[in-house]
Parts: sequence; structure tokens; C-alpha cells
Amino acid sequence: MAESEYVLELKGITKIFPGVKALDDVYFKLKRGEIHALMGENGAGKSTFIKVITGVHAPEEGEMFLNGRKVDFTHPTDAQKAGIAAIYQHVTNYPDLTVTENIFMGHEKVQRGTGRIKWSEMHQEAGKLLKELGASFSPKTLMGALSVAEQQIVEIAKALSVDAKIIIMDEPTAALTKNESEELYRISERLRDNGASIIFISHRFEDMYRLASMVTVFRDSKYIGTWNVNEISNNDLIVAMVGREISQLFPKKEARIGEELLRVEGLGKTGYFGDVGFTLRRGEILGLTGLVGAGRTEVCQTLVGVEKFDKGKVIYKGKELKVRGPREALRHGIGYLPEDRQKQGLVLQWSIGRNITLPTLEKYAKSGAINTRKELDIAKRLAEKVSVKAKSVFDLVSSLSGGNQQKVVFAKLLTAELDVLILDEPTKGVDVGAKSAIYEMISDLAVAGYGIILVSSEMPEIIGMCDRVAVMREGRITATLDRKGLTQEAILQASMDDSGTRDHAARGARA
Amino acid sequence: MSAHAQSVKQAEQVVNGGRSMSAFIAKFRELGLLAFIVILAVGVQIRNHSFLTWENLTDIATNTAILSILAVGMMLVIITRGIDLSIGATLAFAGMVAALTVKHNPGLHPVAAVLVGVGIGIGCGLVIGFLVSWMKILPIIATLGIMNVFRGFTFEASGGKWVSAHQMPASFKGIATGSFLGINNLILIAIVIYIVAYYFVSHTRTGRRIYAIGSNPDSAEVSGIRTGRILMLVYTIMGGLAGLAGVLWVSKFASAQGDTASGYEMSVIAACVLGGVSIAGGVGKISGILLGSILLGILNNALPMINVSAFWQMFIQGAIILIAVLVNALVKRGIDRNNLMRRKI
Amino acid sequence: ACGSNDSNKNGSSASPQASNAASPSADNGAKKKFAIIFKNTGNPYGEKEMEGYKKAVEELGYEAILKAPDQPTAEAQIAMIEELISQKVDALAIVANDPDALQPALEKAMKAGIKVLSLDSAVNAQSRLVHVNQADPERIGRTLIQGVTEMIGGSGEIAILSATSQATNQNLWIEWMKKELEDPKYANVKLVKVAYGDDLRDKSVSETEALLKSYPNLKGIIAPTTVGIAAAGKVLTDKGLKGKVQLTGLGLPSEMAEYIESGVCPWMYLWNPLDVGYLSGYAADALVKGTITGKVGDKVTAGTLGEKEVIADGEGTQIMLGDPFKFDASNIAEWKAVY
Amino acid sequence: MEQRVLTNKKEFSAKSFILQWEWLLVALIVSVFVMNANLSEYFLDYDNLRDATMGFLDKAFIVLPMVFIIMMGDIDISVASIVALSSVVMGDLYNHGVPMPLAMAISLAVGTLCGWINGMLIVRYKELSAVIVTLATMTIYRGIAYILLKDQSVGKFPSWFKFLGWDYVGTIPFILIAFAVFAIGFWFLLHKTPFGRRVYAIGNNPTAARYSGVRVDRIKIVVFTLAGFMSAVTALFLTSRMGSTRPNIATGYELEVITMVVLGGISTAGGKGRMLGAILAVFLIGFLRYGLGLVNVSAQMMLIIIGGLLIVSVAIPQLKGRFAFKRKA
Ligand SMILES: Nc1ncnc2c1ncn2[C@@H]1O[C@H](COP(=O)(O)OP(=O)(O)OP(=O)(O)O)[C@@H](O)[C@H]1O
Ligand SMILES: Nc1ncnc2c1ncn2[C@@H]1O[C@H](COP(=O)(O)OP(=O)(O)OP(=O)(O)O)[C@@H](O)[C@H]1O
Ligand SMILES: [Mg+2]
Ligand SMILES: [Mg+2]
Repeated sequence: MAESEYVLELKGITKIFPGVKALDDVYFKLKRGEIHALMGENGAGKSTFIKVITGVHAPEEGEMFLNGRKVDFTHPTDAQKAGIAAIYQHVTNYPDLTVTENIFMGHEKVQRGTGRIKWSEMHQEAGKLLKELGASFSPKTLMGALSVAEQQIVEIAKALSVDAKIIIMDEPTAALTKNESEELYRISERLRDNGASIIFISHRFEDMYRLASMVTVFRDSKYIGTWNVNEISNNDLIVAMVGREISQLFPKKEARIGEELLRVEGLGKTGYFGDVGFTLRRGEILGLTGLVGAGRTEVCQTLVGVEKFDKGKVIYKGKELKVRGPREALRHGIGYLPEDRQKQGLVLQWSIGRNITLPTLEKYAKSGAINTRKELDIAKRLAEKVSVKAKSVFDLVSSLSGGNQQKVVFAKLLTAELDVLILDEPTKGVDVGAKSAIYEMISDLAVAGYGIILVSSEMPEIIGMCDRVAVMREGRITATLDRKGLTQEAILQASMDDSGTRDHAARGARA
Repeated sequence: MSAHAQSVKQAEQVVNGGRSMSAFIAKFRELGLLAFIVILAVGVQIRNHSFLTWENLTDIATNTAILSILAVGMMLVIITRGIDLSIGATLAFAGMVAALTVKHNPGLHPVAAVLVGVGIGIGCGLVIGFLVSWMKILPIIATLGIMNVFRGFTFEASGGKWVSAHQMPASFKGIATGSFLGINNLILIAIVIYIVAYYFVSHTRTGRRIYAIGSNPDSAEVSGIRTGRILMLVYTIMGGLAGLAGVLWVSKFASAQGDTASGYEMSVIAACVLGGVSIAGGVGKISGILLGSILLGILNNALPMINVSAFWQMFIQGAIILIAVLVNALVKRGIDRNNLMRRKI
Repeated sequence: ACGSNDSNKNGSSASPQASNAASPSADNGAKKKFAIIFKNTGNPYGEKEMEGYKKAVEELGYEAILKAPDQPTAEAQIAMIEELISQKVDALAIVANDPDALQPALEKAMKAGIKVLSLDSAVNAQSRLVHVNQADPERIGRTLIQGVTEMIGGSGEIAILSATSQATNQNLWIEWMKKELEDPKYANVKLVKVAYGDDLRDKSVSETEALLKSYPNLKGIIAPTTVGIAAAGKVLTDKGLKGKVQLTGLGLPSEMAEYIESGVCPWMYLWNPLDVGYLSGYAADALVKGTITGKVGDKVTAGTLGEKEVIADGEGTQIMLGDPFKFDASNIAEWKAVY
Repeated sequence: MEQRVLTNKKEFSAKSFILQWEWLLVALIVSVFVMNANLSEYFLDYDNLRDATMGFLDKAFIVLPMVFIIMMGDIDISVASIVALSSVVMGDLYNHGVPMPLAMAISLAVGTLCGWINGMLIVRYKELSAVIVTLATMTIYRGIAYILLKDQSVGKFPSWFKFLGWDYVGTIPFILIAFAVFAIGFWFLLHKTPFGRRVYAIGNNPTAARYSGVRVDRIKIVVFTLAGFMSAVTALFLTSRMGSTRPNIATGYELEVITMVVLGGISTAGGKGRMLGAILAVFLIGFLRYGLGLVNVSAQMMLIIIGGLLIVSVAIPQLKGRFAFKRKA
């Protein structure tokens, strides 16, 4: 075979998870010294694709070529040996080990012969890497003690430490501020200039425009196309990603905004957020946005009592409310749709019906025993109402696609009589069809008089759905914007600008 | 704006203090255990003046040596989020086979006897490692079942008989009673094992990976650590150490019985827990388990010496374990709280 | 005492004439079943006791069933008693892990027509027809005190290292030791402590060490338990205290041979477990045949051991094997091979 | 939006009906019966079988709540110590002149309290895990029993007390009836009530359960308290069977109980298994031991057989899973 101009080439990759086809006949080509953006909606299969490249997942079908030679990675170490390094989207670290160890895990520096780890050398090099990335914490710090953004920096340092020829970054900027992102751009460019190739996944268009020369788009697990960044218009790219014009996705209906349901004042939790305040009214959709790790989830969780706050107060329907747990919150009429539906939202090994009825079991209990007939009737009614695609209510939730799983989580909330719905990233990892169904549902619920808090990282979603938007950054609300005059720029400005609170120079002096 | 700047500064001071504070508290755990041991020792010394004598300290060290050797293996197992309930049985089995071997071959070199025991132990460990890493059986269940099986083997091997002192050659008994440079062999063996273990867990890749798979098995998976092999290794080390302990035990007490060390696994686990090894995995220090073993050793030695009624001894040991783990938990919370305070919002 | 023991030994080692007696009732169907339950398995002392029982039972031409649980608990023995009731055994001899806890089970056995006797470690009087006593507890207690007093030259501190604090036999013997000490001739002998090694090697060792350190003037240790005395012998040997601290008690010759030969333990006592079992076998037979009912004055002809009489024992009755036998340097070599 | 129709009528699936763990246990029990009947002429005898159940049912009371505990992914190794403490308290009180019924009630209360303390500690100190907490309380509870009774054993209970462990109602042992009543109660609790459903939810996914409004901590406390209570019930029956008590009774029961639960198909990884399985396992192990005891198999052989049975039984589903996995990949 002739010497290939591509360092990496994948053909016809298909990867199936139980119930989900995460990749369906996907193609990809990467040139030497290129920064290649990989884009696509949530759940399009990007992260899965990365894991196929790095040998974490074995694809059911397809071939992979490295410098024109066919390779077959059966284990992550194979990929590492071949010079591929990855920064995974979900921070994959060892909280009980030091930063140095996290950086060098898998490729520790050892003395030849004795196999002794060269700690001082590793600490030194880790320190150097961190300094280059503008971080200030000591490499001897325990990983678990760092914030999400700091952990993300360590992940980047990890990829840099191996001197890789192919570097894959899965949403590395998601938790970073403007300055930190800028630092990352510079480093990426330097690496590219030194001959490395980079695959860069991001939902932020500006990342792509700033860095990449090529862009590949996946949609619904399928390969859509590859373009030169200069050759494709922003609109075409969106159509490629979403599959249709974005406007028709958001069926926002006008709801009558009623009385105030919820007022939060000066809410704070040490180490997570502080001085958070907002109000929510009947029929209103309040957006809560910001970078990953900004503290939105934490705020929502304290509202339903999963976590405890230590400052401030919550006024619900005119009275101060302190709930001790989700059950009490449900009793009072506050429901929470958690961020991670597989870990927090569903009992995966259970059927659809059982999942739906879990929050309100006592409703179907007669003299102690569960009345199965009644339970199944309600499960059926609600599963149909949210139009779950399945044959029967006995189908296991684990066999459903992401979107349908999310619908089941919605159905769970509908069993209780609620006034406030807190939806944490309700469309994360959901296919387009299900997405619009979920948006329609949210709209209908608002019309029906619910007060809704919609947490989302997706700009179009926030802009398309919300009546008001609160933007969080590093645990504080930095702006509350009205529907009128709501622009992407305004939100980005509020969520990414890091003048003020974060000050690396000052911290560096200390460390 | 200036108010803001000031608050930033204040926050920084808190952060600054917080960081050194948390480092201090993290150290405090071992120091606290040490302090507790010292206070206990002084208290006992006041009641009985022969406590802090060279001879008694040597006795404590000799009697704790076997426990502390087992604690090393158990620590590794617990760090990987496992547990091994079968070590008492493995110890007995290996000890019995070694004793039977020397009984029938009195001329055998003691090192060969040790190797026999260690070999049996490694075999037992491999079986458990296979069940845990290949069959994916939960360690607590696998070792619970295996414990019965090995105990049965021990009885079967001996045919219900004991191997007693006069059936063991002096050279074999000398393994535990002999000394080198004036230090008892058991203590020496324990010291060597601790040095090797320290080097292993903090200066070799494999050692660190044991911590990694306990700290976050999912990350270990994506970063290419061969979890199965490491689990296999850990249980094999545990088995090997239990085998060694079996030979030492039999040599020390000059007697091999079917029910040797029955229930001893609980003491070993207690030593680890006292030493700050976290059942949740990923956490555990050699210095910690050394102190944990010593604390248990001192309790075993001191309670009889200060005439604590035999009927109170069990309660006191349990209470000390409970208090130690509760204090440990509270200290850990303190550290976490400090880490949170350190974060800026 | 010593004389009778000689004959015991002969009788228990191998007696061709006795085993011939086994042949007449060889027909399997009607073969009577005699069971024995020991405290726990893997205990050589117990193996010998069961062996002696089996020998007697087979001499008589019956089938012997030997059982022992893996842990020395009363619960496990209760289960075994139930199994034996189901098997409709004719006689059941038990070495009890608890004197009282077996009562309901043994009463049920007796109600089912099984002749129940205990040996070595007794059950209470209501749970048995007769007890076969290896040696008079009073004699054991007093002899041990006399022995240690002789060893330490008539004065000094002594301590006792027992098994568990719950052990019936040991507690009884210790009571008698204390009674013996009340005699004014022991005015200079002081019992400083009763320690419990729980019959665990490691615990017995640390308890012995604690004794030595807490009582630096300690002159003698009595360990009326086989694990304890061996552990103490080991500690005294390792610490080079031979001659300084004397050791005696009840031990297995095979386990103690080493220390008796070296002089760490000048002498100790025990009985022949083979004989205890053997006598029990004959006693069981007599109960089954109805030649005795277990009341005072009954007489058992116990094969090579000759005739033994049933005597009173508190509320119940017992058959006494004899006095404890003394093992010292002169005879230990011969015995260590036997048990 | 298209309207979908889901059925909520359960279809009978012969395959999933046959592939139930409980059938395996039933098959094992049948083979144990066949084997034992061949080995010993005394096995297939109504009186014998009936009385055999009296011998192994005492600890079976703890199996019932232990199913809940293991189902939730926890473990309680202090149960045997709770049995000892409850029993000793009862014996001690009675011997100090407290009327027997009151002593029994107090004993039940003590057991319940011990369980509650376990639950509270486990819930308050989540970082410790149930193993460690119950490891410590195991030593403490038995330690207290030793402090109370020292080297004595107490007994001489009123004669009617023997009824619990030894007597019959008609021809059925009282302990069997009591066990049946409790077993039905716990079966109902686990399979028919919201409480049981929530226990399953916790076992499968404690986080999701919590978010769905299940009060995980409270349920854990209740379950551990139930374990304490049932340990005390065991104490009553065991004490009755022994006619006396002392601090070292019931040693090793915790491991036997856990063995039965695991053999019953309750997954220690949480959330799987049924009460029926555990109950079948009680009888499987009970009759296996009894049958082997009838042919006087040695104790060491018994250990090997039971240990091997446990390993094999947990290995079987793993093998099946691996096989299925292999076929897919
Ligand atoms: N281990 C797994 N088991 C089952 N399903 C999985 C697994 N990993 C991913 N999936 C599913 O595969 C699909 C693709 O997920 P993937 O994480 O690759 O998407 P993505 O494009 O990276 O999305 P995002 O932008 O949200 O990161 C999703 O439906 C997801 O739920
Ligand atoms: N695993 C973690 N380790 C350390 N800190 C964490 C971790 N997870 C969250 N945090 C911290 O908690 C705070 C809030 O995180 P949270 O997940 O609530 O944010 P979020 O805005 O909801 O982000 P996301 O979009 O990821 O849900 C952040 O300050 C972050 O630093
Ligand atoms: Mg992704
Ligand atoms: Mg979030």
C-alpha cells in the first residue's frame, strides 16, 4: 500500500450498545499537522467514536488505518503505544492520587532496570506542564481536591505529557473560561506546528473557527460529511448537524405567566455556589445556563433537598421552605429531572412501568399492598402520554434509546401533582426526534401552569425556549436576561468572562 | 470594585490557610494514631512498669509480626475495593502442609519449608484471584466460600491430627525463634516485607496502579490499565503472604492444627481499618497499617498486663475500633470541608 | 494409679483376644449402633477418645458412629444429636461443649429410647444416665497444686493459664485448686492470677507473656488445658526460663514431649483418652443391655479395664476411670507416640 | 405527535419462567432428597424431616431481613453477636427475677436497638460502609454479652419456654410455623408493598432511588433495625433449643446466614433475587447438612461441600453472562 497522506483513517465503523446504535457506518480521515473539528449534536456518537479510536470500545464493524497500515486496537494501551492520546469528555481521573500521578498514569517515568518510579522528575515535569497551561496548583495536590476546571487542565496536561502524534480532545473547553480556553488554543497550535494532529470536539462554533481547518459532522450516529472550515457556511453546518432549520425545533407556545411560585434569596453552599437569587412564576420557563461545572446542578439539587445549602433561603408559594430530601420536595410540588438519566433518573434494569411509578408508589397501595392493576394502568397512560416508543410497559428501560429513556424520566415526574419542574439538561444525549418531542412537552407543561427551571448548556435551546435566563459562572449568577434582547453573545459574555474572580497569577504566587 | 477586590483577597487568605490546614489534617491521621498509641503506652506503663521494657516491646513486636505481614496483603486487597475473608484458612492450610512436609522430611532446609508454605499460599491466592478477576464474583462472596473449602482441606490434609513440637525439627522451629543481629526473625521478616511493600506501592508502576484501579475503576479501564491482571496479582500476593504467615505461625507456636488462626481475618481487617485503609478503595498507607497493627498488638499485650478483666477485653477492643474509624471519618470530612472552602466561588 | 495405667495402655494399644469378640454379631441388619460426639474435629485428643470408644464398641460387635462438628459449639452438637436420634442409634456418648445447652436435645434422645452418657466434659445430671469421668476433678485440682508446690520448693507466686472463661472442666478444676490452696501448708504459695488463653495459640502465648511480665516473681504456672500448657511451654523455652518458672498442668504427651524432655515442664498429668473412650463404650453397652441403669452401686465390666463402679457425682452419677497419670522424663518418650 | 399504544398485560414467557433461579434451587433440593434417600434409610421419614427443620430453622429468621440488606448492597456481620447479646440479656434478667415474658420482650427490644444503632451508624457515616460498622459492633455487642454474664451460663428457664424450640402444634413444629409466618410477612413486605419495591430500587440504583423520592437512609435504618429484631427472635428460639445461654452462643451464624442468602440468588451487587430463593436455600442447606449428617459425613467434608456449592452457585450466572457476552461481541 502506498504511503498514506492520512495519519489516521477510519472506514465503516459501527458500534452497538445494548439498545443503541451509537455509531452507524462512520468515516473519518485525519491529515498530519491538522486540527480537525468533530461536531454533532448531543448523542451523535462523537465520544463513542473517540473511544473506538483509543481502543476502549471494540467496534462491531469497520476498519482503522494508522499511517496507511491497518490496525486493530483491542486495548487502550495499544492506542497509547501507537502515539494516540485522548482527553475524555467526562473527567476520568483518580481522586485519591496526586496530580502528577494522574498525568503520568499509564506511562510513568521509571528507571531502566530497577523499574523504580522517578518521582522527582515526574513532579518536575508535571509542574512544568501545568505552568505552561497557566495552572497554579502544585503537582502534588490530590486530584480530588481540584475543581472541575482545574481537573480539566490536568487532563490536558496528561495528553501533552505523552508526546503524542495524534491528540484527541473531547470538549476540552466546556469547563474553561475565556482565558483558559485561549491558553488551550495556543498550545494546540503549537502542537500542530510541531507535527501533531489534533481531533477537537466542541459544541462551540468559535472553538472550531478559531482552531480547525477541517470539520466532520455526525448526526444520529451517522456520518454526514467532511468540509473545509472555510468552505461551509455557519447555516449549512447547523443544518448538517441538526438535519433541519433550527427554528422549527422550538415550538414555544405562549403561556400565561401567573403568580410567583418560587423565590430564592442569597442561596449558598460552601465550595459550590454562593449568593444565588432568582424568582420563578407560574407558566414561566426560567433558563439556567453557564459552563460545565458552573454550579447549576448543585443549585437545583439543593432546591429539592438532595444537597443541603448553608446560606440563604428558599421561599415557596409565599412561605419559607426547607426540604430534607426529594420526597419532601415532591410532596410540596417540586419535581427534579436529574442531569444523568442513567445514573440518577432511572433504574435501568427495571421495566418502563416500574420506573414510572416509583416516585408515587403509595398512591397505588391498598392496605399495604401495591395494587398492580392500578399501577400498570397509570404507567400505561403516562408512557403513552409522553409517547415512549416501546411495545409494552414491561419492556426494560435499558433497551430504550436515550430519548425514550428521557421520556420515561419525564413520565415519572408527571405521576406526582407538581407546580415546579426543575429540568437539568433534559435533552442531553437525546436524538433530534425525541428532542422536539421533549420541547413540545416542556412548552405544554408551561401552558398547563407549571413553573419550569430549564438547565441547559445549549445556547439554541436556552434562547428558543426560555422566558428569562439566569447565567451562572463559578457558582454565582452573573446575569439575568429577559427574553427580549436575549442573544448568544450576551449569554456567552456572562458565562465566560473571567475578569475578576479567577486570578491565576495571584494563586501562582502562593503555590 | 475595590470592595470586590478586597473580598477576593480575603478569600485568598482563607484559601491559603485552608490548603496548609488540609495538608496538616491529612498528616494528622497518622499522627493522631501515633499519639493515641503513645498515650495508651504511657497509661499502661503507669499501671504496670514492665510494659515499656525492651523485652516486652520485643514480645509485642514478635507477636504482631504475623498480623502486620497479613495486613500488607489485606491492604492491597482492600485498596482494590475487595476483601479477603479466606486468609485464616489459607494460613492454616499452608502452615499445615509445611508442617507435614517437615514432619516427613526432618532434614529439609527451613527455607524450603517456607517456600512450600508460600507456594501453597500463592496457589490459594491464584484461585481467589481467578474467581474475582475472571469469574467476576464479588470478593466477599468468593472468599467466604473459599474459606470453607480451604479449611476443609486443612483438616483433610492432616487427617484430624496435629503436628506437634516434637515432630518438627529444631531448624524449622528456629525460623520463628531464631534471630539475626539480635533481632527476632519474625520481626526481621516483617521489616523486610514492609520495606519491600513500601517500595512496591510507592515506587513501582504496578504498585501505583493498584491504587488507581481502586480509586476509579472506570478511568483505569480507559487509561489502559489491565485491571484483571492487577486483581490477580493482588490476591496472589495476599495468598503468598498468608502462606508465609502460615509457616511462621506454625513455627512460632510449634504446632499445626486444623483450626489454626480461625477467625484471624477479622483482626487483620481491623488492623487495616484502624490504619486508615478505606473500604471504598484507593486509599491506604503502609505507615497506617503498621500503626494499626501495632495498636492491635499493644491492646492484645497490654490489656492482660494491666489486669483488665478477660470479660472486658472484647468490648474494649471493639469500642476502640469503632472510635478510631469514627474519628477517621470525621477527620476526612474535615479535610473535604477544607478542600471545599479552598474553592473559590 | 500408675499401675492401672500400665494395663490401660496394653488394653488400648491392641488386644487380639478382645477383637475376636466382635465376630459373633456380624449380621448387619440388627447390628446395634453406638455413637459418640466429640467437641470438635481435628483435635488429636478427641480422635483418641473416639478411637477408644470405637474399639470398645467393635469389640462388643456393634457399629460405632464417630462425629464431631467443625467448631466447638453446642449448637452444632445439638444438630448432631438430632441426626443420631433420626438414625435410631442405641447409645449416645457425648463430650459436651456446654453442660446445660444440650439438655433439651439429650432429653429428647433419652425419650426416644437412646441411652445417653457423657464422658470427659460432662453434661448436667438431667441430661445423662451416667458420666464417665476421666479423673476425679478434686484429685486433679489438688494434685496440680501439690505438684506445682513441689516444683517451686514450697513457696512463691503461681498463676493459672486456663482455656476459655466458659470451660466447665477447667473451671471445676480451678475451684478445687483454690480449695486445696486454703490449706495452711500453702501459706507461702500465692495464686496471683487466672488467665484465659481461650485455647488459641496466639492468645495463650500473649497471656503467658503478660503473666511473666506482670508478675516478675512468678515461680510456677499451672495450665490445665492442652493448648495452654503447650503454648506456655513454648514461651518458657523461647525465653530461656527453664528452671526459673515451673510449668505443670494437663497436656498431651505428644505435644508436651519436647518440654518435658527439656525440663521446662518437669512433669504433668493426664489420663489416657483411649481409656476414657474405651470405658465409655462398655458403659454404653451396659446401659443398652440394661445391666446397669446408671444408679449408684451399678457395676460395669469394661473389657481390659476390669470392673468399675458407678458412684455419686453431685446430683448425678459417674464412673471414674482413675487418677490422673503423671508424665515425666522417665515415661514421656514411650507415650508421645501413643497420643 | 403520533399516539402510541403500549400494552400493560403481561405475556407469559415460558422461557423466562423456566430460567428462574428458584427452579435451580428446587432442582437442587430434589436432588438432595434423592441422594439422601438413597444414602440413608432414615431420611425419607416424616418425623425425621420434620424434626430436622427444627434444627436449622433458628438462624433462618435472620435470613429474612438479611435478604433486604444484601439486596441493598450492604451486609451485616453483627447479627450473631446480636443473637448472643439478646439471649444473654434475657437469661440474665430472668435469673434476676424478671418474669420470663418481660425478659423476652426486653430481649427483643435489645436486639432491635442493636440493629437500629447499626443502621444509624451506617447512615450517618456513609464513608465507613456497613462492613466496617458491623465489624466493630459485632465485637462490641458480644463484648457486652461477656461483660454481663462473665463465665456463667444461665438457664433453668420456665418449662413452657422449651415450647418455642422443641414443641409441635399438632404435628408441625412450632418453629416451622413461626418461620412460615415471618417468611410470609417478609415475602409480602418485599414483593407486595411499596417498601419492598423501594428496597429493590435502592439495590439497583440508590442514586436514582433517592432522586425518585425514596428515603434511602430511612429505609436502611428500618431494614437494619429489622435485622436486629429478627436476630433477637432467633435468640429466643435458639435459647429455647439450648435451654440455657452463654455469651458465646451463635458464633459463626453470620456467615451461615450470608451463605444462605447468596445461595438463594440474592445478588450482593444489589437489586436482584427473591425471598423465595433465600427460603429455598435455607431448606437446601438445611436438608443437605442433615442428610450428610445422617450418613455421618465428616465436618471437614461438609465445609468443602457447602463452600463449593456457594462458589459454584455464584459462578453459574457469571458463566451464563460471559457466554452471552461472547456471543454478542
Ligand atoms: N457505554 C454505553 N452504553 C450504552 N450506551 C451508550 C454508551 N456510551 C454511549 N452510549 C450511547 O451512545 C450514543 C452516543 O453517545 P456519545 O457519548 O458518543 O455522544 P456524543 O456525540 O459524544 O454526545 P455529547 O455531545 O453529549 O457528548 C448515546 O445515545 C449514548 O446514550
Ligand atoms: N467531581 C468533582 N470534583 C470536584 N469538584 C466538582 C466535581 N463535580 C462538581 N464539582 C464542583 O461543583 C460545582 C458545581 O458543579 P455542577 O455539576 O453543579 O455544575 P453544573 O453547572 O451543573 O455543570 P454540569 O453542566 O457539568 O452539570 C463546581 O464548582 C465544580 O467545581
Ligand atoms: Mg460526547
Ligand atoms: Mg449540571
